[in-house]
Amino acid sequence: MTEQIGKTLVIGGGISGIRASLDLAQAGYQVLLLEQSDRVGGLLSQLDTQFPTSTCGMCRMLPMMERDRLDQQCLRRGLSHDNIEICVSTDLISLTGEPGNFSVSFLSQTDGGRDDCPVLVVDDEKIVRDSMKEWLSEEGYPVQTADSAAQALNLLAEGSFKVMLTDIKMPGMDGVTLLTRAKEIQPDLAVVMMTAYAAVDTAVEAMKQGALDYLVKPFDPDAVLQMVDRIFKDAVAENARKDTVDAVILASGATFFQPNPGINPYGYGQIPGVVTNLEFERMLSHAGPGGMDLVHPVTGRPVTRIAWFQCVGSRDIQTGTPFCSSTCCMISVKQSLLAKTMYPQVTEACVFYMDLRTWGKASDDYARQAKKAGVRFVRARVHSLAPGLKESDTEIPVVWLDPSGDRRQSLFDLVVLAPGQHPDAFLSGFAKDQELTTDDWGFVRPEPFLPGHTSRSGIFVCGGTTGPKDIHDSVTGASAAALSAMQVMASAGRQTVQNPEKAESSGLRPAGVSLFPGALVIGGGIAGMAAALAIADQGFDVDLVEKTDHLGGNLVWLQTAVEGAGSFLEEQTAAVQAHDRIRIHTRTRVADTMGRPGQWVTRLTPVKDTAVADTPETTNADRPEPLAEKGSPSNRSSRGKPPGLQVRHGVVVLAVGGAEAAPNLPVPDKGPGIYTQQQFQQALDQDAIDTGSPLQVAMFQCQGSREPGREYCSRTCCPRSLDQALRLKADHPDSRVVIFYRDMMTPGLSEAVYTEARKAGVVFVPYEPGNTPELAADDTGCRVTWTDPILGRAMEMPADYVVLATGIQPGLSRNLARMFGADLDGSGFFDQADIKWRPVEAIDPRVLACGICLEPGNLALTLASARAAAAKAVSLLSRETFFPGKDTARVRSAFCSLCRICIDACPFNARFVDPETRTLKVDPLACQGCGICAAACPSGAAVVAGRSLAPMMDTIHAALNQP
Amino acid sequence: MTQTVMEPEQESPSNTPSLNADAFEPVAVAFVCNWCTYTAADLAGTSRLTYPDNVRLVRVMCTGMVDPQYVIKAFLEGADAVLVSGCHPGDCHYINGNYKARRRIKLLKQILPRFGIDAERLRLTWIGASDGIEFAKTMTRFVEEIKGLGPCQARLQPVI
Amino acid sequence: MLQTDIQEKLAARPDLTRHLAQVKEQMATCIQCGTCSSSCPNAGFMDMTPRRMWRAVLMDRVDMVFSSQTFMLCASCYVCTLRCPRGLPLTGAMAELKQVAFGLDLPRFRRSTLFYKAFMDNIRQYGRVRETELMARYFLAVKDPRVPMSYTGMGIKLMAKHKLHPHLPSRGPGRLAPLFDRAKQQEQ
Amino acid sequence: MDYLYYPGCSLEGTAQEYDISCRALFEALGDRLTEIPDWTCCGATAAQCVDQFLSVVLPARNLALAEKTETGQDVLVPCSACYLNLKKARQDLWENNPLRAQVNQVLAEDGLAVNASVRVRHLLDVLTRDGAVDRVAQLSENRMKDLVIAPYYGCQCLRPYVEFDDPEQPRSMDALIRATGADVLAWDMGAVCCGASTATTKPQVGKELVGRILDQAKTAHAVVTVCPMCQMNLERFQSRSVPVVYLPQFLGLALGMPAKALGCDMNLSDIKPVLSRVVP
Repeated sequence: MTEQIGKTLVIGGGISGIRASLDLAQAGYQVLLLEQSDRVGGLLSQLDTQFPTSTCGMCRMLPMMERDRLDQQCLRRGLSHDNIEICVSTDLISLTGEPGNFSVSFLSQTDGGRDDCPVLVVDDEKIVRDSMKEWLSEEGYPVQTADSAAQALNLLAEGSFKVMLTDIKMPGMDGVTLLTRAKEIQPDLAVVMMTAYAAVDTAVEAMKQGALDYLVKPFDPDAVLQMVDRIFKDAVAENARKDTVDAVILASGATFFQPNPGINPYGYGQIPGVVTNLEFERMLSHAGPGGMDLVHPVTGRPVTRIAWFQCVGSRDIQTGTPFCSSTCCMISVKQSLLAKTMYPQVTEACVFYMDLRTWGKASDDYARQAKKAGVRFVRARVHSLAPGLKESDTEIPVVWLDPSGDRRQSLFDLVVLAPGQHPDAFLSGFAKDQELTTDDWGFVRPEPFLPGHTSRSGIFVCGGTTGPKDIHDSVTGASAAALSAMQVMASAGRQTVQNPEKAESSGLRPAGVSLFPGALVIGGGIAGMAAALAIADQGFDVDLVEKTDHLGGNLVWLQTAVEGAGSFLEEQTAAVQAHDRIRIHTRTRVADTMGRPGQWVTRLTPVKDTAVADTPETTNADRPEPLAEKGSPSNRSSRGKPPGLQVRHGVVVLAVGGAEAAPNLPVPDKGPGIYTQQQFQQALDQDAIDTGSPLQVAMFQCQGSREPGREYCSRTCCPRSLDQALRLKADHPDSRVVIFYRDMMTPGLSEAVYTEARKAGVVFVPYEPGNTPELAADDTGCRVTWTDPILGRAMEMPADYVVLATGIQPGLSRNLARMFGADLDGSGFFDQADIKWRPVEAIDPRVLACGICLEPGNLALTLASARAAAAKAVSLLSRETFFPGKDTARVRSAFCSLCRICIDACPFNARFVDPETRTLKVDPLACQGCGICAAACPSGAAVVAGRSLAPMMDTIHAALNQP
Repeated sequence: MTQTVMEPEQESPSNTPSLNADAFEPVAVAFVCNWCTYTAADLAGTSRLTYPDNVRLVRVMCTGMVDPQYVIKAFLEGADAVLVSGCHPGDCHYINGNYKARRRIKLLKQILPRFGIDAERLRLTWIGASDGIEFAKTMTRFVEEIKGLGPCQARLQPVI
Repeated sequence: MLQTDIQEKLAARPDLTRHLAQVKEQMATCIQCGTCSSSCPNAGFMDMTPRRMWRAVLMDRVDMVFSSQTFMLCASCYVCTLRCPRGLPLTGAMAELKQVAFGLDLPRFRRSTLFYKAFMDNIRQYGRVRETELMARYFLAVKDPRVPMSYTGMGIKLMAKHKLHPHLPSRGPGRLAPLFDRAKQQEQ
Repeated sequence: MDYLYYPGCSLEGTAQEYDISCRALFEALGDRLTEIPDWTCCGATAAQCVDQFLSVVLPARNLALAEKTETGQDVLVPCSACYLNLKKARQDLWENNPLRAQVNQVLAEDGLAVNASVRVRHLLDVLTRDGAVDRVAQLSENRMKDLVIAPYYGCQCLRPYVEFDDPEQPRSMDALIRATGADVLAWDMGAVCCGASTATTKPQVGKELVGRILDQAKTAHAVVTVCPMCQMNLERFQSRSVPVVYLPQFLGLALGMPAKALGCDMNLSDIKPVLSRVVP
């Protein structure tokens, strides 16, 4: 069976499921995508816009190569790809097996749901009949009851049942006799005996006579349901479709917290005008209720004052949610910004929050935009809501406490709750059935250092199944999971669909093109190594370039700080070094590159001075360096044969990493006991902490971050500070550790560490920019003075150690990025094609990036982006030949005047002047067939099949002359 | 109300444009981008929203591919107005095609009066994929406004 | 009350210091969100909000804690406990602060201390509360004629409704004394 | 059903009419209340402010007495403060074995032992969940149809132990009140604190809190309570004249019992407007 095409089951058709499916499909594997609801798109089909673009952009997920295999349409209209079989409204029935050989059975909800599984309950006791009927009906089973065996036989004669639950001891005919008689009428009837006594003997006897099982009274409703569900599943399993797959990706997502059952302090469902953020999203949408207008859901009057409440079913022990849901802050920032900018009628947009979690690369700046637009952010938790005064029914009074302790009140028309993400019933059931390790809250716990891997080999996870996730992390994680599935399929010897069997009807189609079969990975940190290994493991050559003399990057200093990271680093380094497909080039830099994208010839030159090599390359960013003329091959550095080694590669992965930013403190920057976070980590690791008198440590978060100059949150510093604080508290219990913070950025499950630190006695002091605690340092040591916002008192502490969390500075130079047609974003990170939908790619999908030159993140995120980038690389490299889309642009050279207007017009850098023929050419893999070149070309030389002048003119003519 | 979307590949039916003197029913061409406005039009259709059928939709992959010649052609073929509608700024599937369209339409609006065509007869809008309602409203409003402008004389002029 | 006075008194009582440390530990995961304070029906009467008081406990500002009446004004309505997103036992901790405060025998809490002491003596003596006797002993102890006066109207009303019985059958002196003594023993 | 009955000290003193009406109501409903023999004070608010351990021992003694009856009956407590003390002790002793052992060493002094097996239930819990609603409906003949009633729950029967009702927006009394033919006032003060024992030492607190509550009750004919402390505060700090009656008094009247048998002459507030509206 070596010729078998690899196939992966993807469970869940949300964003993660779609991303993973597309990656696999693009790599040439087959995908079976199961989705319980009636459409793919998941939550995102309800969100019109995302931050930080305030637009949609979901279609950018679609593959850019071999576009003929899929429908070129908005994902809201549906998804279709030759290699993906999509089954919506479908339930997973069973899944068994091992990597390379999983058996899956699944059933369309239209082919017999529970309503096709009628149940007959036979008992002489009314209360038993009634309660069983109630429990089972609630779950969707049609239930009939009989109070005697005789009546049961009548009912059985009239209609067919799938299940009969019968009491054993009944007046008249007993249950065992009924069993025999019923089986005569309907041999395939599943019969379960019920007995008031633990009369196991009788029940076992009954089982010999054909009963399936028995239940002992009094019943636990769950036990009854489980029993009937089992029978139902076995019964429908016969109708179910069966398939065999090599790997499984679980992308079933999470569910939103429901604010109304149980304690409902915000009166959701009771107070008019209290809505969830998802409902508000529909109100904002022109396609939602109210259409173009933002109106109150009950009164229909225009809404002018809106409040957002954060942490509803998040960070709340009372709702069993000790974790943060990661995404709700940004959803509210987006909604408030949109409401304020789209509707001038909105005079008050106010977000009530505890910590505004604008973690990551683009969020904080987006929140500042919202502030500028007039959104009010109030650090307060509103405890509850009561309906408005009777006279003005729809005004909701919101009461909160400002930091000084004053009670404030405002009236709002609308209160938008931001409910958290919780594991759903499907996830719990699946995890239990498949014996996946879960965390305390029911999310699947990924294996350390293997993002997306579960405790079961061959079953991978992505998206909300491993904890609350935003789109960006979900999409990255989905690609990483796709890589894992590809690895399983490759090691099972599976093939990919190579040549589309479609006959070439039009001779216009360009011939197939191939990439150079190899990858260049720049940067030998953990991101680069992980990407290199993953690509090489799939059988492709990798050149790994590292400017220093060793591999490991930042993980070298971090290895003792992250449990298990030391041996992980060692293993990875050894694996990279031993891999026969990886060529390691240490003390090497990338000098320049030639050739076209996908057929790069890149020159590597040795780094002479290690001291220079250790400084980040960012310093080059501002230095002008002659750039290759756009559209022509890169310049050669000198005449004759250039020095260095030339490598040919079809993809490039930028993994140059970054470093801790230098502190910029208004006080003496080198005072006694002032450390950066990294320096302090090293001191901790070397046990170099002075343990004289009770230790006093002050940690400053956001030093130079989240403010002009470095507008992003580095996402790693808060968790690192917590880790260091906990370690100090563990090693020196009498120490005093104070963390000065703006917003503790502990999204998702890392919230638990924050709680742990508070428990351990770490003191947290919030401050606002402009009101930073003062640090004074002299020879005797440091003193920190501040005003505690809650106590309202001036406070002071001597500090033996002051630790500055300065954040991450990316180490990517603009020159290097531009060498491959990519660029830097406003903060100096790799400029992603789309931060949400194409997070590890440049606009040219052959240029990839991962690790902290892509975006700030911890080890797990770095590994996820590395594996995501590797997935993209592998899926490109595994195609021997690409057959460009039939809509690829062509050049009628006879008309072309080489004016190059089209080169500038093409958004994908697909057009260039071939230096040898001096003619204009199109890179068929980059071209997306948009037709912009054709519109731009003044001489009619640029043509796109079906989108050129003549057919368009015909179309216009036809449009105006239709009947 | 059903709308025929013209695909470039489609066979062209020949018929005369309706020009009725007493009850002026304008004819317009809307170049809609495949990713956003076309989806919105589709959504409007499936949501059973009504809008006047005076507007003939021509689906293009991107508003950035709308050659000025298409617009002129439409006017010459008898369109009383032309609408170009694409993705919201920042949302273009082809990154910046809609910005290119914006620049082009601005220029065209300056040129059109020289052809005797009121610049008001050329419009550019952004209608996102989920904006079915906005699509229908825009179309309705658009047609109303053309009615106010009266028939376009461009076609009647023999030479340009 | 000066900070040093409270601190001195506390230093002399390691048991109360320990008790206070336990309260602090219970409160450790407080995130100062203010839910307790905006929920509290009595917050308006307090000299500092419960949030500020808990912050003072966490920051070891015993001076602020015990120069405040805040915890004395807790009516044990449990709304804060119900709503606290950290699930902290706030109402219970309020009571514990009262215990520490009474233990410290601070002059500012003298009236409440005397009232509760009279109450406990009453139970110790009779097993059940004898309201008339309780009030009499309390008034005697506070030695302030204005206090009994403020309750006179109430007393007359109750008397009129035959609710005050100056001669309830006594259940014998020292009804629960052995239990109290044994409990005291057990605690030490 | 039969219950063990813990009246608590208030019901022997200032809240005698609560005790009288409770006993009378249950008799009329056909339930039997057996007073726990030799019960003593639960510690009230005082014990927990003075001595943590004693605040467990005092209620534990009463639980031990209840268990000693070996009836297996639930303990019915009309006073919310006593209810909470007993309930809390029961929960703590149930969960904390070392504490139970310690407490038992003390109780041995009285020849008692507690194992925390007995269920402690508030009067309102018993009335709403043990079928009283149907019986009241059968017996009341809509006698209260001319009344609008504001149900006032107070705090400690609802919080912190969420047993039988929503602790923020309680509704359990609604069905009982409607069963008498009366209308329920829609208000949001039913679970708002009256100041409880704080009002004893800080009267200005009680005055303001009660004022807020009664202001919202102005359209009702009476406020119905289930706690002697609430009743005392609501009656004592009245600025306007609002009749305040105990729930068992109200239900007793609905069943046609004579006012005197329900202690209706003992209320501090003027409840004649209620009595006069009962359909004879």
